[in-house]
Amino acid sequence: MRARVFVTLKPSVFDPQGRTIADALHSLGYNGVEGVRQGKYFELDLATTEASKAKALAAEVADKLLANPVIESYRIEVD
Amino acid sequence: MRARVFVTLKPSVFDPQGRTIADALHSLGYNGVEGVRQGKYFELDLATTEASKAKALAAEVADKLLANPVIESYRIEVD
Amino acid sequence: MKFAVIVFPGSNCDEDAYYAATAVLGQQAEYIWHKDTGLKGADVVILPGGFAHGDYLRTGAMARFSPIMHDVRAFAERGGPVLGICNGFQILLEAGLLPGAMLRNRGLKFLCEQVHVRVEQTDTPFTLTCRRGQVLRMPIAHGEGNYFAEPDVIARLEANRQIIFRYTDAAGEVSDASNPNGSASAIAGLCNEARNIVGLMPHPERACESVLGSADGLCILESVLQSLKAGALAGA
Amino acid sequence: MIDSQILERHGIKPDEYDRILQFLGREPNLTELGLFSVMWSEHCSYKSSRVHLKTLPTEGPQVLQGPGENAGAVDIGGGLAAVFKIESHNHPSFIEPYQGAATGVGGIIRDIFTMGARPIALLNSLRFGALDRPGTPRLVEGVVAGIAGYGNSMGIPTVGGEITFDPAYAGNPLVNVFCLGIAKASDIIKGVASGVGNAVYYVGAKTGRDGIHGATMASSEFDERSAEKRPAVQVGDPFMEKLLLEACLEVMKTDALVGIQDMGAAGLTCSTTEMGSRGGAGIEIDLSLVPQRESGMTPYEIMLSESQERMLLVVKPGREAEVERIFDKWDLHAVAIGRVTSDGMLRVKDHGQVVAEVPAGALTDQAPLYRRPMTPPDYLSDVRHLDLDNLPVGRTFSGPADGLLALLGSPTIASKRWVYRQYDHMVRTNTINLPGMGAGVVRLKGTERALAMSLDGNGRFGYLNPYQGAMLAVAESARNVACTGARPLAATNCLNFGNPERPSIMWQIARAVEGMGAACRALGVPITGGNVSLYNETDGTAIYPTTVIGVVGLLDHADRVVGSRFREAGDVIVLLGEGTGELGGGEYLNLVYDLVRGAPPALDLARERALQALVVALAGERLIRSASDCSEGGLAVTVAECSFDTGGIGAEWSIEPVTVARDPQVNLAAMLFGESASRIVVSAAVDAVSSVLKRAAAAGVPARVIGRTGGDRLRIAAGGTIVIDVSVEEAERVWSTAIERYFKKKVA
Ligand SMILES: Nc1ncnc2c1ncn2[C@@H]1O[C@H](COP(=O)(O)OP(=O)(O)O)[C@@H](O)[C@H]1O
Ligand SMILES: [Mg+2]
Repeated sequence: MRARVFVTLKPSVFDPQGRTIADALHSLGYNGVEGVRQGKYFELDLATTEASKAKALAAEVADKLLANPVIESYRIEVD
Repeated sequence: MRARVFVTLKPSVFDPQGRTIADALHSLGYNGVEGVRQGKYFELDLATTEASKAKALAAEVADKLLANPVIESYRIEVD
Repeated sequence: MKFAVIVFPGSNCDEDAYYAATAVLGQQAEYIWHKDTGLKGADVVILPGGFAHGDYLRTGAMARFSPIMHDVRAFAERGGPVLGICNGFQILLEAGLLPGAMLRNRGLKFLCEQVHVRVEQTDTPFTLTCRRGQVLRMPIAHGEGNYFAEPDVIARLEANRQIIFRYTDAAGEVSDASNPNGSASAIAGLCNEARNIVGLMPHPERACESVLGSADGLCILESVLQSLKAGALAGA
Repeated sequence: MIDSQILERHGIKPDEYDRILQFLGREPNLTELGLFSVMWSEHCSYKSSRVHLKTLPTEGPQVLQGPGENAGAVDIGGGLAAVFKIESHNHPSFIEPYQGAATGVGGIIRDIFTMGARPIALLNSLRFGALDRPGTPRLVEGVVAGIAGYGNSMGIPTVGGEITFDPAYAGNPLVNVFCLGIAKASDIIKGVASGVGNAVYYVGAKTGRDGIHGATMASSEFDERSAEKRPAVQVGDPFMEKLLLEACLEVMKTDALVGIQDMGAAGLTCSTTEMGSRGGAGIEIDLSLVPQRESGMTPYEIMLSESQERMLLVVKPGREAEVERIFDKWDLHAVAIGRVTSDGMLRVKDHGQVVAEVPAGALTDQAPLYRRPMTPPDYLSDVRHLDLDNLPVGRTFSGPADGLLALLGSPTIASKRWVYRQYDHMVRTNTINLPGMGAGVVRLKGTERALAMSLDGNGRFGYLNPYQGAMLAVAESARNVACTGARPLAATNCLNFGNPERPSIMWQIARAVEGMGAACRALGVPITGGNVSLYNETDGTAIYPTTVIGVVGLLDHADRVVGSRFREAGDVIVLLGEGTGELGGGEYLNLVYDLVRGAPPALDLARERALQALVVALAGERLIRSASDCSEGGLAVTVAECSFDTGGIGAEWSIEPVTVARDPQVNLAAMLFGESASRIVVSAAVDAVSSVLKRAAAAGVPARVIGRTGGDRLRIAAGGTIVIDVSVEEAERVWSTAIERYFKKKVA
């Protein structure tokens, strides 16, 4: 089954990419876009068929490799 | 209101980052993870309060800038 | 001859291209700021290497919207020779002036080292004076030079002879080991169908003097002088 | 209400607080206490090291700017100045390797262009724990990627550096970064504020709650929520810095500036007070005008924020519009946040309300100064002893060849290509001596000249004898520069030590500074600046006292630059200087016996100076084809390395016997791998050899023909018999793959 992991910078951590993208959008006239934050998105194909197991495994993997706990936090969805 | 844009590499495109992560996970003994694909995740703060408008704006921005149609496709969520 | 060197915010090989055009080739050159309009009567346009807009989001993704790109596009449509080096190549891809896209190097790391590329075609303004099959030693310096295009696109590139440079070993043999970044079909550089727009990942401007380790890149810049002199480019 | 708890959290000692009360004649408010805590911190005030740093030689005809400014500067002829400095980012890099290293590079680059110089080269000096320990590769990967990510994007080539591995750095890796820039000597700009009424401008990134260090907790008293919103980690934005670099250099061309200073450590606080006190002026700013990234920031937070990529400028009257226009061109918005005053105060307002008012001098010049107690560490009496006749059982080798291969494969000695291929070392098309070829050398376009630069420092030597270790670091760095044919001009330094409040550590610092000063005097390379990083300890164990020296040298003729590798088969190999088989503190003892013992190599500074002058002369007269400093791993390793990256030019040579022990095997090891100082291996065309030897004799430098280049093997003879015979190919494979081995299948 598939788990989706969303990794985002912690709220107070500066996101230069997001800011630069927002600036670019403004110069293109998209002033309706007030702010942009960029994160990472992972799709994990997992052998297990149990949602709970999947979630646990995804979390373990996120802690180990996908997210940098010092500046990032993550969210997991499974279906 | 906030729109979330998920940008992923098309299935036909090799994903060096996802592949490297999968290999690393296997070498760490996580054989339950069969595959990893890495994408990008954007949170857009939008001036509008209408979901339909928000979705349309996010789509326009994704087409124009956030995703490169040659290699990427995207999905949008608003709340 | 007059070179226009486009300066995007974050370009950092602009001075190197300028130096190669002026000090090494003895030609005129002008820097052109990305917000300006008009190419100041240049005969050839160089999109230099660097990190336009920090390479944030995707390499070249934001630079393609710079006002100057209208003029570059128009110049190219009139048949003017345009060379995209490294980040300049990435910008040409994002702008749709060349087909395909760049992915992270397969090793995921930025790579700065000398590589060998084989000249596949000589009927472009930037390979005119090279020999077909000639092996050039030039440095690469990029983290995203892993060229990708769908198989049908690659097939069309082959059919139209648009693949201009391929990564090879010193002997000119293509092999997985001599492909530094995983590029499809070992593509290091290509041209558009009209053949006047060329993009490549290696840095010819860094290989114009033997004190820097190689002068093989000279033939690429000398080619454009030749082709302009020969008036080989209708309308340019 | 300031209580002892708050003082402790601000790292302010009771006597220091009394001092504050005297300066103010009243109790400080929390914001003011915050200003004192950062400005009187070790990092900003140098309160423990200053009395010692003052003893360093900082003058010479070539010195245009010594310590005290954002960077030092030396005259390199033709009206040009080389502006350079080193900075440490050890602690941040341990917390977050990528961002810590990246922002370290960003900081040192700002220090250089703040002076009006165009940065043209970067170096870095790195120390990590053993590479085979879990965690180390990931740390190395992050730090190297961070340095590359920032430097490459800036378009400044990283032309060299050093990286060594030792368990002593496991808990405290060292990340020292060096930047060099070029300016017209007449155009050097200083970080001064003067001219009452002149506008004070802020430009660059918006201010966020980044990196408000130890003080974080304290201030959370009055803002609980902001505390957990506050990351100690600063994220670098190389794109913003590239814009700042280009815009600042363009503004500086207009001479519209009185002074300019980057906001590094202690951000707005440090830049305003340093600029004020340097110019003997006061500064008044209003925080409501400071561009802010987050809402609801307190004056405390704004003043102490260490958000990156920010600059403070003082603009000449009437030139404001001009300056603003240039920044606008680069999509940067310079905003006036205050003005220069006459009363010498740092006055901070918020919407017109005074929130802090402190004499600028009290925060800078009058910061506490300590002569901390010093005593030699206890360990010294023990580690001093090295009995080569009673060595423990060590690693056994089937022969000396295996010993050589083992050394070539040890991470500290092995090829660093895996590292430097990630750095753009060619951008700007000036690099004429690439990483891995000894000191980095960049030509100066439009002149005949080139600059050579090298970072060096041996922690083990420093541990065994801080004084000697620092001297050896200066000697090695200058020697590396000289080997390219460049005349050493001046030096910068980074002192990486433990907790100075421990007398044994303070003693190491003092001895190291003495040794550094002695060597710099003798070799004619004054200190133009540097940086001090203290408290590099974990659980009471400190790192090796590590003095990293950066020497900059000048080549009059770029086209006469000499590399460290053999150039031609059939050349003659000459050893300049002589070895006495000193194994103390060396790689061999460490690798084979796991010993860090004995005395570091002896150093005769007069001989060292003569040796360096000689090799510079030989290069200048085109008498030598290669020159390589002999250090870690001794002569055998040095000569082997001369054969690498050459397409396999071998060497056949012989060593002089030495007797340091009863065991002939130990004596052989001492000959091959001893690390005696003041030695350079050069290669010369056959017809040049007699001239080389004549010059050496005239210079009073021992010189001896030891062999020939050629063939595809490394053949070493001792006393007439071949003791080592391996193919260059095999040796080079071991040497070139040793480090990358640890990074296979790792995530970037
Ligand atoms: N070890 C040292 N030897 C000589 N000068 C030093 C040393 N450490 C720091 N300095 C000088 O003290 C001044 C302040 O250093 P630093 O706080 O690192 O400046 P900045 O904060 O601008 O980087 C600089 O001029 C620097 O050169
Ligand atoms: Mg500074």
